[in-house]
Amino acid sequence: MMDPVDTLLAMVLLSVLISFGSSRLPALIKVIAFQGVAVSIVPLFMGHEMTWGGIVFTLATLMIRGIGIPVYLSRAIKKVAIHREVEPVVGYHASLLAGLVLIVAAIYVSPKFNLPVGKGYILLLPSAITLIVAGMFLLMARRNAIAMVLGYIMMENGIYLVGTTFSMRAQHIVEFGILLDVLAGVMIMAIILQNIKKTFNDVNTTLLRTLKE
Amino acid sequence: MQSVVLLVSALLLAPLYSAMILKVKAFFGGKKGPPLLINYYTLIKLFKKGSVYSTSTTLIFKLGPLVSLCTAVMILLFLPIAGHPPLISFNGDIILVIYLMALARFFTIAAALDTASPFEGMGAAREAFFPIICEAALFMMLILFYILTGELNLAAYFAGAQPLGLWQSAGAPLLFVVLALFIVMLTENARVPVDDPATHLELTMIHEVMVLDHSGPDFAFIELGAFYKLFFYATLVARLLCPWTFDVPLLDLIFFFGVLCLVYMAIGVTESVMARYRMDKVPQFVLTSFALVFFATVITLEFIK
Amino acid sequence: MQPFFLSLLIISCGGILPLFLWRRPLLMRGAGATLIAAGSLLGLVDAARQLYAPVAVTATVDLLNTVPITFTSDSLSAFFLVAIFAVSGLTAVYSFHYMDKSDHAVRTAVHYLFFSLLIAAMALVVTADDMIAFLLCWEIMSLSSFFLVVYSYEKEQNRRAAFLYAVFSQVGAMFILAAFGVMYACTESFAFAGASGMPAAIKLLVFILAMVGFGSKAGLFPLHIWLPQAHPAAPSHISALMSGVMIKTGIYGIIRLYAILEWHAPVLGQIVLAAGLVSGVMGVIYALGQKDLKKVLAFSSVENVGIILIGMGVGMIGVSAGKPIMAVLGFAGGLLHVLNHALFKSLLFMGAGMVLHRTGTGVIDHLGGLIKRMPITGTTFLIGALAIPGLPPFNGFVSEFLIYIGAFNGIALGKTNFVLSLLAIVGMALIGGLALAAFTRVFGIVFQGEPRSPSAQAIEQGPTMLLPMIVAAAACVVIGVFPTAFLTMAIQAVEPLQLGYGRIPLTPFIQITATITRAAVVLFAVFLILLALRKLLYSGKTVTRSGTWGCGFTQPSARMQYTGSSYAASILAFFKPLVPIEEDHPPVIGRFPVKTHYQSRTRDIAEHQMDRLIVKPVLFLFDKLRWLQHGDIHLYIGYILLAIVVALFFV
Amino acid sequence: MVETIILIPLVAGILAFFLPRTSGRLLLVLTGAVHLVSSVLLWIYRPEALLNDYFAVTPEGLLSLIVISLLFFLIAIYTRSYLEAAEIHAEHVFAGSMLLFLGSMTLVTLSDHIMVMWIAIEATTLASAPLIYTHRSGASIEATWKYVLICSVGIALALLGSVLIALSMDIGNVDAPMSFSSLTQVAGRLDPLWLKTGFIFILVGYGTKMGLAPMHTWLPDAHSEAPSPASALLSGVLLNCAYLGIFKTNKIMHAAGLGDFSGTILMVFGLASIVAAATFILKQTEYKRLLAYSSIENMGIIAFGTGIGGLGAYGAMLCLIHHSLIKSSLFLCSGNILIGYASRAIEGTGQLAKRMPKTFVALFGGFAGISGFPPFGIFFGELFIIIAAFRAGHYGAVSIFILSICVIFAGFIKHIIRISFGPSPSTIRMEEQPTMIWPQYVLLVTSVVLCFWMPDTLYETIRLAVATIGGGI
Repeated sequence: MMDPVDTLLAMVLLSVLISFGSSRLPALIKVIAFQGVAVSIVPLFMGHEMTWGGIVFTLATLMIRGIGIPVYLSRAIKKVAIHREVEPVVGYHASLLAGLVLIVAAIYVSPKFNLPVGKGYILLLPSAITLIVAGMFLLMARRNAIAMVLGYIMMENGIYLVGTTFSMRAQHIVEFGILLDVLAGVMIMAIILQNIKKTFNDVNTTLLRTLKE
Repeated sequence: MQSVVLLVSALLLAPLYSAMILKVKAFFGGKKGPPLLINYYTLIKLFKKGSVYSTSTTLIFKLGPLVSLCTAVMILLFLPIAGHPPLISFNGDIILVIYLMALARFFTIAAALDTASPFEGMGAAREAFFPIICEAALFMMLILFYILTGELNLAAYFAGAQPLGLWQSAGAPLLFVVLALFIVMLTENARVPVDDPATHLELTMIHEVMVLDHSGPDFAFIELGAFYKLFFYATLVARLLCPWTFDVPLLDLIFFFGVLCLVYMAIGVTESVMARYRMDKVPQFVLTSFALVFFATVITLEFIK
Repeated sequence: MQPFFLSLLIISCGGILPLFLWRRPLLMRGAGATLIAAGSLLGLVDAARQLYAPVAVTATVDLLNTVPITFTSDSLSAFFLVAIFAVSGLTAVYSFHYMDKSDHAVRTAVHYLFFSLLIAAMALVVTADDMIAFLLCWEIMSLSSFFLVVYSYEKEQNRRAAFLYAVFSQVGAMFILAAFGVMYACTESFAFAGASGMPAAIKLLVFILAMVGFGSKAGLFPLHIWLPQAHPAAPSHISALMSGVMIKTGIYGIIRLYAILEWHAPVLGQIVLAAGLVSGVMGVIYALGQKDLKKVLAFSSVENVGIILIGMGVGMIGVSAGKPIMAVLGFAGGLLHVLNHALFKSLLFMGAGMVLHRTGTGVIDHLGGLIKRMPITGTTFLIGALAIPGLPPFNGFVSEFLIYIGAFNGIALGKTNFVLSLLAIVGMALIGGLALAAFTRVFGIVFQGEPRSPSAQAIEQGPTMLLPMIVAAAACVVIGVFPTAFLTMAIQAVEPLQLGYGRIPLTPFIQITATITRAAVVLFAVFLILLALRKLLYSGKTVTRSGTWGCGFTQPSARMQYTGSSYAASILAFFKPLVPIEEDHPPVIGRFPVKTHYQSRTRDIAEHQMDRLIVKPVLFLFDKLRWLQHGDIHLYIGYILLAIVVALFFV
Repeated sequence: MVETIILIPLVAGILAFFLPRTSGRLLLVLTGAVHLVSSVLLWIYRPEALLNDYFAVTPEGLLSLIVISLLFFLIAIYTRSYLEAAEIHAEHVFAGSMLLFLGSMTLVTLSDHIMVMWIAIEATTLASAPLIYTHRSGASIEATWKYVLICSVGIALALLGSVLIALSMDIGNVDAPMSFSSLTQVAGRLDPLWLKTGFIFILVGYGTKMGLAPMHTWLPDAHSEAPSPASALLSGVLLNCAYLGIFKTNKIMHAAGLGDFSGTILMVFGLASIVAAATFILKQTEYKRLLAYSSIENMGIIAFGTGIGGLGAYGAMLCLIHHSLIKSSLFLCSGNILIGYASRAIEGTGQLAKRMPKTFVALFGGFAGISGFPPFGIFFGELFIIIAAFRAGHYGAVSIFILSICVIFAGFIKHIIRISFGPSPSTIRMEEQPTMIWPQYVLLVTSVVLCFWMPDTLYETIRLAVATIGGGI
């Protein structure tokens, strides 16, 4: 029988691949939003004991990740008329290939860690690893600043997955932390983005290479 | 007492011996040459005269002749003449002797530079250069003698039967030392082939050009100093060359002064048959003396083992 | 110990007080010079007293609650203190008039601060009794002397000199620190006392590391590069202080370490002797090739440090070979040369300072004939120039004589030591001859002949500048003629070296100095007799003055005089492989003489090779690495990923 | 009661956003003073925290706090005059951010819970970002962007590390609060594999913030673009805060018996930082970047010393304190120079000794201090670290350490000589007001005093702080 957790995680992995292949910012935002939602609800299906407070917290996270941030970013794009192209450093096909290799590698590596927790869920650890590395990949391989922010969010998703599923001990504080992080971080980044746009008339980060030795 | 008498006789005889060189050279040139007492005549003539000093000079110019004569007399005090113990002798006196000669050199050079003459400067530069190698060679000899005798004073090498002892322990290599000492003597005393006291072109002189501006008694002092210095070296060479002593004191004395005569004549012969080296060849020539002693030391070390 | 600290306090006051008096320059300089000189005098008396009644005195200060720092003064320290305080006092007096030209009142005041700090730091360095105290004072010494070097910072070359000095000081300090670190690793204690129990290999490592560190301060040959640059940059009394005593703290470090290690293996003596030989010979050759008066003196310091180390090396070999006479002669000769060099080098620097101060130039070939207008400077400089090549009857001869006799004792030893002793003797002979050439050159060109440029027409002024020179020159003669008392001091200073001889009997050594005194007296006697004779010969004679005989030239000009460069040229040519000379002159064209020029410059081979082998590759490597910070954020994030991945391999 | 001291600057910071433009200056000084007083009181009385799962007064935290407080107070005094001399957009944002920054840093020093610590450090990033962007130029926005993004990525990794430590508790079946103090007590039962992995993530994460190479890339940009008082804060105390995170985790590692492992990693990163700093200092063209790289070097030295442990850890603590004092003083001097010469380039300055003598004294004193000359405290810090490294037998590492320090010194003094004594442009646009000089002097004098005389309570606190990682003399 398909476990709901693994189903969700499979979709998360798929979203990683799609994000690697998508060339347009709005599409990318939507994919990441979906991913955020999916990751947020994974803990609900894990069978851990849930307090009401926890559920409320999870829901809040869900709202912010699924709706708050995507909307905010979309508006930012519209407001400052940012290019819709993600401007890759590494091409889409190559990225897709890299994504596939990454997922396979993560699945291959995961059992070696021999984690006692989350045993039943085959895809849990691979997804987490994939998300973190894929997030960094987007950070490194996309020139558009918004795409980089999205990469950062993807990375946070991965960490969220680790924090909320492997160890229940710190779940809420991790959730809270990540929420704060993503929220404040993204807001600050968005503000900076607007200023970048204002100053350079573009958010292509190749312009941001003047400070060097 | 004997030492004092010998010292006085050395002080008196040194000019005579130097005149012998002139005689030999004249002989080789087929000339009659000056009388043997020529140096005394010159000295007396100079003593009688007054002096002309260059306006560029200072007190140091006058100190030059004084110090060079002073040190020349000083080194004779340390010299064992005719195998007799010297007036002063102590452990390490030979180092003092070498440095006293350096002191004289310092003042000769300083006096030369005092005149602001480009020629004298040139001579001074050469005078500063060549003796450096001589000193190294002398110290090398000293090392060899020290190995042979374990002593560090002139008396231990040249007094009494000591030179014979040197020959007995070192053997043939000592010949190299005699040759080296001869070369050092020629260099230090401005003789051919290093320097030609009789040349007429100032550019090619070393010692003579440095004393161009001296005159009168000052110049006499310089000449006298030069005679003593040569006498010092010649004595050393003579003692090394003929180390034998006889039990009769008078015979010893005559034998020594005879050999000394031969050494001076050898200088005269060298001057007659050789030409002066080109200036840039001189260091190599002087270096030969160092190489000879070094070679002798190495052989002796093996020999002693 | 109390008078010692009191003297340091007075010296420090001499540094601090001028800071408040800078509006009144005369008062400021007076206060600074007087207090520093007074403090030095007190310190000198105290140190000398201690040498005659040697008792080790200790003072401890607690630092940072945990690290006690200790200062101990034994007779070795006291001997160095004598040299330090003597030169400090002289230079302090000298500074009063030397600094009068300066229109930077505040800068002069600050100069007094660092001047006093330098003296205090030096005095504390030689009394420091544990690693922390030593390094602390060592670094303060470096820092304060840096400021003194950079005093006239308006000139590019002075800034460069200060830069080089700072770098060499710091690198040297780091090597010393490394040596101490290795020691600490073995003994687990900051105290010097326990170091004798270390294994031999560790001792050797410590010694070599420290040798590099101390060598760079002492100006040992390949590490001397800063020295000829820094000395001309600093004010002359500072050069005198630095060259006279500051570089000796490096010597002190080496000899103190030798005492601490208590390791009498032949290898130490061989290292020290070899280093000394290289330094001595190379130093004097380069001294001969310099165009700047103070640079000549600086390179001559390199040479004299070499001679001192030859002495120490002879001593160490003597200890290892079980020849007490040779050991004591070597050490005592080396130590005495420390004092002697302090005296005549500071004398020469003060003389050079007078020349520089009055004429405004230190270029040898622009000067000439100064002794006529600067009789006292000229005469005292002459005494210094006679003392420095070791001519009798001056003090340089005494110490070299002792080292010679020590080295001759080594001739009878086995192979390696024999060769080294032989090299030491021949090397010292060579050094002596070359030094004579170098200093006849300096004295002859600068003080004699005719002025080569209009600026050389200056006259000497400033009684406080002349007095220290006279005192130093007198000291040179006194030590040269009556060395016994000073040799006794030096032998006292040898005792704390733990050579295992107990109290060293003085008689065999005093005999040597007594003969020197005798010979000197005879020399003076002969001299006086001849002087009387000369007087007699000249009585009633006509003495006239006229121009120099020009060998046919009727109108010789001052510019036609032999220059310092040509004086040295033939000797330098002999040593060509060691002293690369760069010449610049156009080839002769055509039959008739045209306007031409000639320039030559000696290039420091150590500087050149260090630049080629160390500086250039390091710069090249780091230049390439600079690419890392290229401004692209994508790669920056890649670095983080890389760091994680690499670090995970450690798990 | 501990929490009050966190709240004071936070409230003041929020207040500053709403107050009129220039009143922020006074507020800065006032808050600084109040904060300093409270820190001193905290030091003396050491009260228990209300939320003692999350907050605690630890010796290392106290050390950092007192340094932060002192620095902030002095920098606030300087800032008042600086804001008058330099034109700054949106001054209330600047003042508010400074105060919030102070609040978040206070939070770091007092937090005892892994996650709270992490949140606090993240908060420092967010609060300081506006400071870097103060000048509103292209370069400053670039610096801010890099700062925020790189640090966020780093901090995210630190979060992962914290989670992994939680994981190691689960695997080791340990039930304890996730505070550093309780973790240190139960460290022996934690799963070593995940603890090690967690440590690495935390080290890389906080190391990014602390400026360890190769994660240091944001640091020179941010420090050079921020206004000098902010740079002084960033370099003087923010780096310490990040170090605190690493230090506390390292304590757990030592308690778990993994001290060798964590020590080795710390030494590797420390050495990398020193070498990196050497690379960029040698041919630096801007003096603020020079100072920034010097901070990287010092962080490397501190990490290296911590990694060695023992005497080295004590040395690292000394370096930490004195680096804060001296480096902030240097950055304040750089502010004077920037105003005076209106150029960031080293070539644009010169003859500081003559033009701005008072600043020169502070600058050179700071330079001497940072290069490890007595009578400044870093001398002892470096001395102890090097000696400890020898004792621990890390001959290779200490050789690299010493050589790099030499290279750095050579580069540094070349630039300092150029600034202080080199040829200068003709006009200087600044008068040296006392308030822009005295804070530097006070900082330097503090360092000198602490070098020769350390109050027992301070020594005791340092000893307690490093005792767990085997530190002490």
